Amino acid sequence: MSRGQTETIVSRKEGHSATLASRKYKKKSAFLESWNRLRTNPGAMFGLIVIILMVLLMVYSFMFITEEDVMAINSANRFKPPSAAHPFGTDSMGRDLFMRTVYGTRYSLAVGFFSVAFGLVVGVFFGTLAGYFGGWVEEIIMRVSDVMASIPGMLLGMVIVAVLGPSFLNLLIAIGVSNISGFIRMSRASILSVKGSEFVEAARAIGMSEFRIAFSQVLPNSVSPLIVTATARIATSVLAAAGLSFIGFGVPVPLPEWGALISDGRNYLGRAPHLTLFPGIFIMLTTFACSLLGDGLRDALDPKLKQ
Amino acid sequence: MLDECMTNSDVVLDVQDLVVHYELKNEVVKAVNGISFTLQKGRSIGLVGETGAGKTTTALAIMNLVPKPPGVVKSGTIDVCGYKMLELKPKQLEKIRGKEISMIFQDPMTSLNPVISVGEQIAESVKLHENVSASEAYDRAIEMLELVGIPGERAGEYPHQFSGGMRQRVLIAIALACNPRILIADEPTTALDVTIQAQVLNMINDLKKQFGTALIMITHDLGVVAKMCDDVAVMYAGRIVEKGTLEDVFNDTKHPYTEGLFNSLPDITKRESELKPIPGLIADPTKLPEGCAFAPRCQYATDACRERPPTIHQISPTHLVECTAYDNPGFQIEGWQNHG
Amino acid sequence: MKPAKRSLCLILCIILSIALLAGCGGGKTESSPTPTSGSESPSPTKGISETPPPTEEVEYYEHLNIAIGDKVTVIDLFNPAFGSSQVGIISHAVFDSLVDMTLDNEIVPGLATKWDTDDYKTFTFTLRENVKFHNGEPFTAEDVKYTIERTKATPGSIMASKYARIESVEVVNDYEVKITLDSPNVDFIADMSVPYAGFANKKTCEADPENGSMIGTGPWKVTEIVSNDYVSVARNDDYWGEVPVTKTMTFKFVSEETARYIMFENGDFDFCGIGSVFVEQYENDERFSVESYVMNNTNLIAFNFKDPLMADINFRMAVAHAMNREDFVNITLNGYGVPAEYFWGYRTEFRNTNVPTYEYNIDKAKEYLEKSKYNGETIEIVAAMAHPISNAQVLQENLSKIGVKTEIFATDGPTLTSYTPWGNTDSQIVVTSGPWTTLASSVSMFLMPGSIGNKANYDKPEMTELLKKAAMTFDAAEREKVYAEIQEIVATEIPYLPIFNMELFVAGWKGCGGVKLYATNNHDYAYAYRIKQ
Amino acid sequence: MLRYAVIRLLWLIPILICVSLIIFVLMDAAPGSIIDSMINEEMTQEDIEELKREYDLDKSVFYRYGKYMLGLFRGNLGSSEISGLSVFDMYKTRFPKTLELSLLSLVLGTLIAIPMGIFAAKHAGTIWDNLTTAFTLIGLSMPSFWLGLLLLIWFSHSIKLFPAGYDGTWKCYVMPVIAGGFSMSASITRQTRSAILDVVRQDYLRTARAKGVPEWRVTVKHELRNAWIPIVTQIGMMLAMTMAGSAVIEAVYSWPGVGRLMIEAINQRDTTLACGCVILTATLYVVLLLLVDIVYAFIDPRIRAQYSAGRRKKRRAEA
Repeated sequence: MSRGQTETIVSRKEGHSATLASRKYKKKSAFLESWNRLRTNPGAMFGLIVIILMVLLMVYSFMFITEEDVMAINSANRFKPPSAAHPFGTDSMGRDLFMRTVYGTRYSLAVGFFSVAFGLVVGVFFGTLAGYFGGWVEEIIMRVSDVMASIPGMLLGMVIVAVLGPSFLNLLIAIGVSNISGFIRMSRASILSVKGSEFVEAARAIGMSEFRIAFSQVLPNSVSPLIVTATARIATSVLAAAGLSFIGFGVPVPLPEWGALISDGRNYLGRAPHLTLFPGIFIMLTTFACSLLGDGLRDALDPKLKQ
Repeated sequence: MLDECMTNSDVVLDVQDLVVHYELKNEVVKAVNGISFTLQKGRSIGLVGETGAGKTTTALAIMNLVPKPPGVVKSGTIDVCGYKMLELKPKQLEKIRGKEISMIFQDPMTSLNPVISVGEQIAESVKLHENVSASEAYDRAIEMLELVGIPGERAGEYPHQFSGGMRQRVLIAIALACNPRILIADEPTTALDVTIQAQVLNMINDLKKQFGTALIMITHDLGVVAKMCDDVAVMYAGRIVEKGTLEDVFNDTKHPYTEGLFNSLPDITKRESELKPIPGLIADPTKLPEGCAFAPRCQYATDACRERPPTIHQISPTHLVECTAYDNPGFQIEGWQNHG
Repeated sequence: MKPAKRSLCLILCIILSIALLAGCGGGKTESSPTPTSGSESPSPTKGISETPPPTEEVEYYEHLNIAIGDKVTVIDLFNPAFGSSQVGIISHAVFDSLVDMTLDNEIVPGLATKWDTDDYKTFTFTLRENVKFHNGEPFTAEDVKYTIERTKATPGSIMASKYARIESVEVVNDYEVKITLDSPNVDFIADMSVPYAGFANKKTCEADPENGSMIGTGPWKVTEIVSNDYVSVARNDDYWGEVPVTKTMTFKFVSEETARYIMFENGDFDFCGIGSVFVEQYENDERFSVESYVMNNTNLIAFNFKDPLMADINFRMAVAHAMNREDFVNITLNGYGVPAEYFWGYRTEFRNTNVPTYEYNIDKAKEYLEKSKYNGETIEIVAAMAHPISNAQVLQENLSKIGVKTEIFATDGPTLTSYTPWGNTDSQIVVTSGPWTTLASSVSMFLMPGSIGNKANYDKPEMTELLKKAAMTFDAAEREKVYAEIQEIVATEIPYLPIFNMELFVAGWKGCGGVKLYATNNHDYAYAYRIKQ
Repeated sequence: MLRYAVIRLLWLIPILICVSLIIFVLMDAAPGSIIDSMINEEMTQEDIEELKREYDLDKSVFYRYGKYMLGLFRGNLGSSEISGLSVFDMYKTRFPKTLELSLLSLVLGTLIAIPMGIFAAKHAGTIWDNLTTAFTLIGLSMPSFWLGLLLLIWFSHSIKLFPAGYDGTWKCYVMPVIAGGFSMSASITRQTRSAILDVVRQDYLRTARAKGVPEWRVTVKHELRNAWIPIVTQIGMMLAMTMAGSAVIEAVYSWPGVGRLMIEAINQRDTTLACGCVILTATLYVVLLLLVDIVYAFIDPRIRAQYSAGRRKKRRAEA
């Protein structure tokens, strides 16, 4: 064989081992690569910074603001406009609005996070079952999801809070339940699209149980749409919680949840607009940050979409 | 109004040192680095080369369809029947595309709009270029379908109801609906299996003869070139390394790369002979070497080849090669088993 | 600039612009008003209740829009839904009662010209003649009998509990009716003077059961009603009494308070109830005239005697001394209110002022707390509706000052009612309000065992005896002595701890008048007018 | 196609039964009942017992549910327990107002959203794209009631341009439509942008351009027609959601819509009214989603093929 060919054969073998090594290397970098792409996306970074800021505020409120500070009524300085002493001014009961808003971050973040987690876990479980097993299982789960979807989210929330009584936990459940049907539909759709692919046949060929395939093989592949939907749902959940509190079905009265703060301030709009202004901005910033982060994640995790 | 096409000289297409780069965020892809060739009325030329040699970019540049944000036409002129394609305004360009010059693409499965009926997609092209009524355009579309071997009554059906081969025929019908002077075929049969491939190629040939259409056949399959083309231009890393009539390039191969291409073809008559593939990988368009792009893989490469851009030698009036090795008159490549 | 940086700064500047825009656009923010100390007598502005000047000199608006404080679901004497807080306003306009009560609690003839009784058990009314219903039907004794009997047969209808004690209604002749009670009731005539003790026409109701009972005899007839939205009425030209000057009126409920004020300022409303926060704003504005009235029912807290700790007098004394009524008036009512020392209604008859009262004294409160059975557990305060919930929060703060930990269960009306039925043991402190009417007998529903209003589950046989005796003694002076004794007991045992009486405000454009503001919130807009300036 | 529609509508019956059961049981479990909102201090225990008998509250919830369902099967939604008005009439007077609001906000929202979405997609990556993205994100993250309040203060209080509540003139529609429509148009813009972005890289657009089709026609005829499916899904979902009447917008503008009717029903524990509203809204919801599916078929021949082919199991790409 001429010199040229042996070289090619040798080089091909090394090339092979090199690609093997690089593939291992590549696996680790898949996550790194998404993080890099996320890091370079200014919007997502802005979102991440705001969310971290909110979490810091929450931690600050856990450490420094006691229930007493937030509830202490002081009839002397009511309706004070924003000033150095009270950056956000004071409300109709003379309580400092800044402290209450910061204290309120825990409710909104908790609602955003836990209700989505609740909806995600329950929704994805049933969605995967429906998507994967099909047949009458799918028909039943989808119809139940239709039933839950057809009851307007706000009404479902109202009835649940009315039944269980106004408490923070019930608000979480109310919004969590209204999230479920969205996740069921989403996870079913992504399972359907992944189910047909070859690696599922391959997994079945090596004797893996249907159940394990569904949850260990098929589900991980639909992770990226899951994450994106979750972040988008966080935004809508925070808004829904604020909406429910606004019409009086949210957290029990004295707790300073942002929606409740706006609801308290709405009667004094002409007189003290700052009461509704600052909680509103906080809600907007949080949901804005979540959506931006959601977009950033979607672009980072799904290169096809990246321009 | 655009002036009528120059009918005196029979050159329908004249491309002079075309340079096209894709400027991405942190790198520049030099896809086409100075391409020049001409095409006479009714003749067909084959652009041959491995993937990534810049064949498709050249075709898109001729149609001025290079996607603007990343793609930039650095220099060069393209003259389609007298119209300066690169300088025309979009309005005028739209008049020429589909009328004077049209193009068919590689993957028939995605090249047809899935939600519009096949007949309508053909009629659309006719309606655009000839002021005929919608129904006349539709009749014309049915005619074209019959021409490409698809029963007319299927004009109302949708692309998902056709096989790959049938869709390619529809694409050809669309391209030739307005009887263009030039047809660019960008690897039309790569996605089809062999039997369908032969049918499609024969059909293109018949239609070419019937309408006198000039053809640019872009392919990496030398067999297709041998069957379809009068002239051949071998492309490597964005440049034409060898250009000439089919006879010149196939039987009097000059450029080592062309030789390598032929050597990596299995020869039915000599089964036991070893295949001689070209070592290494195709040149990276973002980091093109100084001298000849093929030097790193060329067995005859000399230092001269590596330092300065290759010189162009006119072997015969129709045969040209771009290779510094021919600076010394006695240079001969080993040649390859003659395919004939 | 690199594209990435450009989009980041773009997002930031958008956020800032929105915040700035919202900030500065938020309208004027004045300094908070200096809370005037709760003045004893109602504030002097006597705006909208002047009597209308003679018609020749001035020109009146033909149509008036009046903002009411709650929704009107239906106008039907026999429908429970009619009993919303605005029933008084609608009834003054659409219905007439046998007798009327003036602003200073005096009974004047209404549909009945004469009435007499000897044993407060059987009453004979002589009815006014040629009185016509809105659809022209004559008003006769038959209608009185029909209305009373049908109300008794419809549980939950507005007058059902008042007519429950009527044993029989006898039509003597077209214009005379005899009503016999099952037991003597000195306040029966006063009971019949409430505006919603109106009468429907028998023939009309049987002919059109759906809207029959919307036809009344009052100065205004209903032209249109959109449930829970608005009621339009037109003048009843052949009304037996004085005919109003205005031609048509619309009572509309706007749930969003801010929107209501804006519509009032934009002229969409001629009259509008004003929250205490905005009073100063309208009083200083010469375009409007504002009148106030003090609500008769006293806002108070009830201690549930079924709860061991609440039944401990020392604990109740501690709470009595820990309550700073100034805080409640300033915060819940923005300074416009009358701190209440007595459980009694503000202008309820037979008011006894020489009973023990409890001044705000933290040390005394702590003393009593030591003596009480309180050992640090958290006490539940339950309240429904805006003002009580605000009072609950102020109470929570006041009690925390003496070391009593409390938790607020804020909820809505129906839940509170179902949570605190007679004899319940779950509720502890209930923030609610006292008797509405100016009749002393209305106190019984707060102190009689088994009645709904008795949130304190107060059950002392001695008190029950006194209440029964009061209802039986015909002679006023005698009755006063009995009620005085009742007030004595309430003040010493403190089942109810009074907080304040609310001072409410109704504003009208300059040139508005003719409105009678009652302390029971049953205002009379029948003769409202507005002069074109 | 008809068979498919009929099956979907038949599914409506079990859904409605479940929905009414859920609402009925939940409302019954809620503290306080219908009579609690009627009780005033003057009533005695006997009055309350009588009221309980009157409203069958002494019997079990399933008895009442049974009676309610009997009425339902005879097509009568019953009457509101507290006011005796027929539920259907109350819904009939309230629904047009909600419908007007939701249709107006949706139509205006869509008219703004689709061009903007296309514009953003066509100029992806440029400053304009970022601007639209920021705009849509603000639209999605701004609580509609907060926006409603701010509009109320700016346009009604400071500059007396629009009336503060519902007064029948066209002017009173402006603010609620902006408050509701803003977030709707924001989400439709996002959906349009991502739908067009998916399509913009398809090969058949290159074929169209090679045919000499002008750019605007490429966008409208080829790109948009393929992007309709996700856009129509989003619009259908939006419309279905607003059928329930956006409770917050109606609360801020005292809009006599279905949303507020439901809040009142729940506050007064008026089970029949609440159930009636939910059933009517759910029916509308299911019918609307069915319409969206049928519209799919018109847009995309591939989906139409599944119906006409009468395949038993339908596989439409759920959004």
